[in-house]
Amino acid sequence: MSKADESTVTSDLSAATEQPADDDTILSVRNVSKHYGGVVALEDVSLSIKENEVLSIVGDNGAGKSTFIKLLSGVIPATSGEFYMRDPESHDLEQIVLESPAMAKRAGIETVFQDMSLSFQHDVAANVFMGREPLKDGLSGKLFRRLDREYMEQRSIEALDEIGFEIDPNAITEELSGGQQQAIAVARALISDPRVVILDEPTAEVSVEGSQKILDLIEELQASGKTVIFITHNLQEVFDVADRVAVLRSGSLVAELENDGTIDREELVGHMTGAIQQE
Amino acid sequence: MAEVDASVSRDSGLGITSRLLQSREVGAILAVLVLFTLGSFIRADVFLSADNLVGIIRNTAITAIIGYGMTLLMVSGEFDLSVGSLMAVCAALVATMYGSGYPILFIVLLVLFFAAIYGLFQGLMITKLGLPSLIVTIGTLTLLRGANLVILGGQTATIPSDNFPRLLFYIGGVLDLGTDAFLVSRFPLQIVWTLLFLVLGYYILNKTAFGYRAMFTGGNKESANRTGIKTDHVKIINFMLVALLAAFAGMGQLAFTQAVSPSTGQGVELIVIASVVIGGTNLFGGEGSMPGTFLGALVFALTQNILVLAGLGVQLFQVFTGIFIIAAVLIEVLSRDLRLEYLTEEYLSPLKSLSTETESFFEYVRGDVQGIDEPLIFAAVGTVIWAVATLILMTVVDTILGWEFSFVIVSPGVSALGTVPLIAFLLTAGLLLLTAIFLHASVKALGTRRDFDTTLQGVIYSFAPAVLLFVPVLLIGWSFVTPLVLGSVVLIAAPILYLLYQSTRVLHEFSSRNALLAVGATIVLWLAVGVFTATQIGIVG
Amino acid sequence: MAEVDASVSRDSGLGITSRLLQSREVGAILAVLVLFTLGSFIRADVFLSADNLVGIIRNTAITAIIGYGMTLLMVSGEFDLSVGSLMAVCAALVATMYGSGYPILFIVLLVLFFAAIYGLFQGLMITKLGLPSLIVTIGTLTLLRGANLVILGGQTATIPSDNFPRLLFYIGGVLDLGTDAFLVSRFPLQIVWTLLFLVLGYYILNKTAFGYRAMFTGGNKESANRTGIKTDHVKIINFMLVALLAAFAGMGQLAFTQAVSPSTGQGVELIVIASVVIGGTNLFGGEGSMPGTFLGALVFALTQNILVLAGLGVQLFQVFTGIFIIAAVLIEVLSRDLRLEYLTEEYLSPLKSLSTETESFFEYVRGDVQGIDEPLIFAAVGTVIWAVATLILMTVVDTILGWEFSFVIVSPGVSALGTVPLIAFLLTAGLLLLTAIFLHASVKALGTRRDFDTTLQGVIYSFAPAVLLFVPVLLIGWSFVTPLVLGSVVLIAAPILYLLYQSTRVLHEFSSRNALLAVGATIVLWLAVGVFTATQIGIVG
Amino acid sequence: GGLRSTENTETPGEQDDGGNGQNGGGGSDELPTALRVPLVAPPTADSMDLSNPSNEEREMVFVTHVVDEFMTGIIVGMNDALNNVGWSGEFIGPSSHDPAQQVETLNTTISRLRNGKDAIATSILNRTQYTQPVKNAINNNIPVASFNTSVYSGEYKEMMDKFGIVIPYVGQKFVEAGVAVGQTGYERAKEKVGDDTQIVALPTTSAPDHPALSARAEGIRMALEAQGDVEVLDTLNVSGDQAQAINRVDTKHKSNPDINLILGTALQGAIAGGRLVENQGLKDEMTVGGFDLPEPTLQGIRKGTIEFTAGQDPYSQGNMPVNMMWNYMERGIPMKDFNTGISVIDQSNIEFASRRSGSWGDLQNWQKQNY
Ligand SMILES: Nc1ncnc2c1ncn2[C@@H]1O[C@H](COP(=O)(O)OP(=O)(O)OP(=O)(O)O)[C@@H](O)[C@H]1O
Ligand SMILES: Nc1ncnc2c1ncn2[C@@H]1O[C@H](COP(=O)(O)OP(=O)(O)OP(=O)(O)O)[C@@H](O)[C@H]1O
Ligand SMILES: [Mg+2]
Ligand SMILES: [Mg+2]
Repeated sequence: MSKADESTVTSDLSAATEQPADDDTILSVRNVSKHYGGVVALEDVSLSIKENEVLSIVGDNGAGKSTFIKLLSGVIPATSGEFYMRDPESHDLEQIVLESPAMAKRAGIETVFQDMSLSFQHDVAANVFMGREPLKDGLSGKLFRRLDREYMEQRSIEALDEIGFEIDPNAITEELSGGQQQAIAVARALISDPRVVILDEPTAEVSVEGSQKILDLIEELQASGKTVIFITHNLQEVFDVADRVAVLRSGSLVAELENDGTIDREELVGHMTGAIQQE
Repeated sequence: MAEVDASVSRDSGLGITSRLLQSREVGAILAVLVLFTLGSFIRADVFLSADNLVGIIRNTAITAIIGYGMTLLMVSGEFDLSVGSLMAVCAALVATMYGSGYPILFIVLLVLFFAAIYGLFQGLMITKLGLPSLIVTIGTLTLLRGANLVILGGQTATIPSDNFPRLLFYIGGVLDLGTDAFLVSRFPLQIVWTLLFLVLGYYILNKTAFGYRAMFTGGNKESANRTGIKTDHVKIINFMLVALLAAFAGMGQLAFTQAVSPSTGQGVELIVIASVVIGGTNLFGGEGSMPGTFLGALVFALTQNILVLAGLGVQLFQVFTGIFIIAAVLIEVLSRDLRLEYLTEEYLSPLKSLSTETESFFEYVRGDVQGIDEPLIFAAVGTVIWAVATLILMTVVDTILGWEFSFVIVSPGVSALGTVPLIAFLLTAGLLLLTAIFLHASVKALGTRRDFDTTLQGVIYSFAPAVLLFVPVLLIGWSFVTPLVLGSVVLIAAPILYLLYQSTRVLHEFSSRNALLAVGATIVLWLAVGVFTATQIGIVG
Repeated sequence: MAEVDASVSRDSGLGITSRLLQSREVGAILAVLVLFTLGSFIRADVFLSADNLVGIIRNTAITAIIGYGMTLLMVSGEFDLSVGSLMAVCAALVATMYGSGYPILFIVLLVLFFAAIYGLFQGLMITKLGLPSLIVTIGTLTLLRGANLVILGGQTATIPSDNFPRLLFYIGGVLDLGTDAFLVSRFPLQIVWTLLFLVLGYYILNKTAFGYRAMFTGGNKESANRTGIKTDHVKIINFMLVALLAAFAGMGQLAFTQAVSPSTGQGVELIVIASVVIGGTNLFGGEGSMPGTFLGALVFALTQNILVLAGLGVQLFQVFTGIFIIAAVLIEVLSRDLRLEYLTEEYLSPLKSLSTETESFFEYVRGDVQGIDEPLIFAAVGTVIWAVATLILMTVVDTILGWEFSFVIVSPGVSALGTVPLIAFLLTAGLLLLTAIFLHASVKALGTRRDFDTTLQGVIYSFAPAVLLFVPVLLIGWSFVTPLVLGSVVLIAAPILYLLYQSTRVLHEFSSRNALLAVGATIVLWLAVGVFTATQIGIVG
Repeated sequence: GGLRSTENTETPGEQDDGGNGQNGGGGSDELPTALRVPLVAPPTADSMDLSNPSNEEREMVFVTHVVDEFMTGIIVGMNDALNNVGWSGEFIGPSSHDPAQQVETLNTTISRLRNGKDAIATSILNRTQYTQPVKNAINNNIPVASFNTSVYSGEYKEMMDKFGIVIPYVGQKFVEAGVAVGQTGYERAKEKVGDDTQIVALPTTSAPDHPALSARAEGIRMALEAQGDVEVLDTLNVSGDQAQAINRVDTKHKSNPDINLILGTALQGAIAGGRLVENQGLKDEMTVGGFDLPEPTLQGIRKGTIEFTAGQDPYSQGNMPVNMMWNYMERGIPMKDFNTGISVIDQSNIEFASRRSGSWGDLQNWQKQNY
């Protein structure tokens, strides 16, 4: 599973801005902080995500994982800090603004949120295409373009099938089981062929078998050239699929570990809980 | 229930009937059917005449046209109470400006522009500042009502028929088809617009990305935002649409009536919202139906027509409008899950066990019945039965024997359809509530460990014989002598008291003595109320 | 945000001022303060007289007493539009029954019992059948309004002063203190009840388990249910409470006015709901404040009083009531997060960059400004500035030089406080919207890849010089000669056009030529509108 | 009878006097009564120097129970009079019929006005609510006149007991006005259909909760029922919405095609009746009449679709109180009742009538700019 050769622990990352981005960096986060009123959810986090890697972010409850994800997906604006992304054409790292979900999407970042963010009273096909409804020519050519409902249904069957689920596209989301709902959220993220896929605890609601499907899916995504950021509380899953692990504690990035088979579970937990302090 | 393509049922393999029964509009369809039957029953010749039907459809115009906009707005999770005032202001602007000689095209464009700006403004205040739309639009409703007064200078403004502008005619005039040429002699053009906007509205809501986004906005704003939908924009556009439609409706109404007064459009907002909800649109957003809204508007138009045909006096008119609104919502909600089994499962079978094996029935209630939902269905069915019995017997006897019937506000005729259920439910509720309160006070004093719900369960099932209440009511209504009335009351009260005793014993796990005491105390309390009432009334009589 | 003890701020270690500023009622407190200042400013001698203040507080009685019940009901997630009609029906019942000779105690008990049954009924329909309370109560509102008509026979019923029942006096009579004995000569007892119910309501909402359960019910019904709270019961009890309070308020009003007419209580429901929301209760349930509701009612009573004192004409009265409602909600919402930094951060600093380094400012906008929220704040602040400037200059010149000012509906006086902002915002919105539409059409034709929002950003910032609009408005208002007016308009328009050119070039990444073309097309379109309007108006003139 | 009681169910006919105390108090065997007016010195008596009369600037406020369309004529009359005598003033009241709110406004206004200098006019809808504010005004040396509605009109003794002065009333009596319209309607209908045809009359109201309209409807009914050959249908609620009214009158006529007399108590009913006549070509069979002179009614009369309407002189209801108040405060002449009566407007006098009162609104706007 492990692809990297070296095991390095970078404990102090505050200098990240100065160091030139590696050639294989796709997304670079520099000195990002997020405060909710007086609550400091993230403090001065810098992190580079490499092209085509699977990066796992771990941390205790309330460490700031979901907050980090929300920043990357444009749901909430950062209090301070910058984001850089590699331009697919010029191959340069260019600064991007992530202040709305639309911006993140434009940049090719898609997210499966912890709460799934589905519209539960609507059906599966509608949820899969939410915010990206396909159109076809309407009453008078381009003028009254209308929804391509057939395409939506057919494509959502396919998309769900690709991740190993069979769900009626006309079923109401509310009436599905937790796992099925999670599958819809994943299918929605994949439908637009993003460059970076972020999954916030995608296995929390699904069965053992379902979890394995999602882990397989992550590998498939990687195989197809995508970059994956993956959050979970299940350390075994981390060891199984991650190339690298970033550890958040109380809003700070405390460790970055290469998953080359040498990560010690105790050590990782130590970083998470603070038993291992930064030098 | 909550499909995205809201008006198409999920399983398209079903027959037309079951598809209809599963659709969002089933309640409105049922209500329209009921009213249609009622209308034909009251005065078929007039009601079913082509002219009258055309008139009814025209009468939906305002409600429906504004309603389409309101449907979209409510689907996206907001609403607007100012539409009635806005429509009046727009009509007033057109009438006064036309009166001062401005060209009609200019006026109409200006008024539509004004409406758009107004909608934009309201939308901005509500989305960007986060003000609650209910309150903001209570404010704008009042403001615009005042503006209407200012514009009209307190007077009725008219569009003179000898200088009637062509454009206004197209917006809401009445086409003269020449008598006898067609089934109808005069055709109001508002009907065309009502149907045109229906098709357009349906298309927008169900067939475009915008419609879907409105649904998502109302369904789960947060999620919609996260997928990049600009929910604020969706809402603002809908505020603008509803304002534009209200302006258009106002101009149409002006064209039809050729007059606009300070009170034009008053109360329209409530009728529009009621129609939209009766048509199956979710009050809290996310789902809606354009055909449903049209049907909802039709419910109101039919109500008006039928009430006039029924020849109700001026004072009952409003009472019945209210009853019809409630009935329509009832039909709309019940049609979703009313099952005939209620009659057998929740009424007949408890009734049977109650009469054949009282004690074990109450033991079953103590053990297996949770809360008061089941007992309430039992009570409701019982009340419906005695109301219907009263209604039928009263009408039949009135028609055949000609005995005059009069009980409180009930007298035979169409109005009885509303008054009898009203009285029946109020009477039953009063009896049950007071008895339950008295009995609970008694068992509490005697040291029960059960709660009020348990007492209520017992009381409701014990009042099963109250289904015979139609007997004394009819006797009173026909002015039979008092002993006869009292006799019938006693005949009903006796088994109730026995059942109360049994239920108290079993449900509260009381000894026979305590149960007797509790029921006795209840009777004493009732007697006290009775004596008090009697003396008080006696003072007058 | 959603604290349980809703009216106590979270951090109790703060000083009194910051505690006040964080409390749920801060909006209502501010609104009351503003109105109080306004009243003292208009006619201090009358406004601040003890009799007048007592009158104002009395005038809160109906709204506040019903409002307390509505607060509880809204906290538990429902509301009731029928309170106005119910209060009228109860008053009508008392007046007519008393007129027929029934003893007053009996009548009052009967009416309260009726109200309880009514509330029970409404509650059952809404909770057990799942009907939406908005629509059901639109129905009952209509029904009861009709019932009131029936009870009163279309006439006004009175309680004769020579046979005024003692009990009714206690409920809402006016105590005669004898002249000069106290500061006030007559003391309405409704005030006592208003305050008593306030304390009681506060206790129930904030200090009892029932209050907490009501909050949970409204906060998250599903979760509340799962923890064993009988949410249906909570709601039903609240429906009964609000009905009882409405009945009580109706009797109080009857006692005070000694008369009840068919239109008594019309529109009360909207005022009550608006007061409750202005007082900080969440429209969607879960949180509320009793003192806030009282303050909300006070806002309305003050509004009425001040409008009468200001001597506004009858037609503007309603316009201003509307404006006051909106202003009160605005204050209530803005008080939560209005910061003075808006002025510097969102207005002054953009303005500075805009004037000193136009191009790089627009580059910053292109790169860093998302959506139109920031530009909207910029536009709003600018509009407020020119509205205030107009208001001050107009008033000062009117007072000192006596020049008469008249612009559309604006003339000096108290009413200008409402009309100037209204006109300012409408004018700005119209200018911005039309320009944005024209410009976007032009850039679209020239092939931009950016969306409407971008155009709007550019237009809004380009209209920064519009803050000087008060100059032409004042010139027009003082009837200066046309050339002077036009000159000032051109002076404002020229920099706007330059900024439009720059913003188009930068934001849409256009060549200079294309940017010029786009702005030119916009000018042409504006000219077309201008010429069209001018000819149309010319037809009249 | 059997078990059914055969008790007489008929109750002795209750005479409803309209509840407004609008009884003229006229039994025929009473002695003729004079219009008694006490001479009470005005608050201005001390400063009054009649040998060298000065005109002080005063304020006179009109407080009404509702501001509806009808009031516009009153406002116009008030403005003219105020301008003539050189006083300022305003007209104020709730937007929907609301005596409680009116009393509130009355109280505030009385405390706002200058004692001994200013004056007030109000409508008085019942005997109880208004007593306190009116007494209060009089005690504070603010003289009171009443207009449009007053329950005290003609009750000399009662007013002297309560207020020590007569509150003059300028206005009409609603029931009586209804009777006049009912009689006129009957006569006009008979002219149209001939003596042999039975009259089927439909009274309408647009606001059943408006006591003045209820009283008019009552009067109409009384007048028609007094005729032998009239079938009076239940009063139809046409609602305040004009389109609704057109529909309802149309439907009613369809279900009862014998109707040949439609009488409205406010504008909606008459307009709807006129519309019916126009659409169905009923000019020769149907008589439509109503109250007041709103533009659509005048248009109907011009076209011949509406037969007549009853003017009740709103102008004087605003004008006279000011003039009488001036007479009182500047010259010490006591104020007295002024009946604004009723004038029938039909095709014979429509031109002048509409030139005169067809556009109170325009006149009001003119006044706003010029006074
Ligand atoms: N909307 C908010 N307002 C205020 N504080 C917030 C908000 N959202 C999160 N926080 C705070 O920010 C911190 C980080 O929260 P976050 O949801 O990112 O944690 P997490 O690492 O995802 O935890 P978990 O594993 O439990 O999901 C927490 O202390 C939380 O209380
Ligand atoms: N409210 C509902 N209406 C209709 N069907 C429902 C509803 N809730 C659940 N279902 C259906 O019932 C089945 C079981 O759902 P349930 O949520 O109990 O599964 P589960 O075992 O909890 O699964 P998971 O592990 O994915 O949470 C599913 O097929 C689901 O579609
Ligand atoms: Mg999380
Ligand atoms: Mg599950």
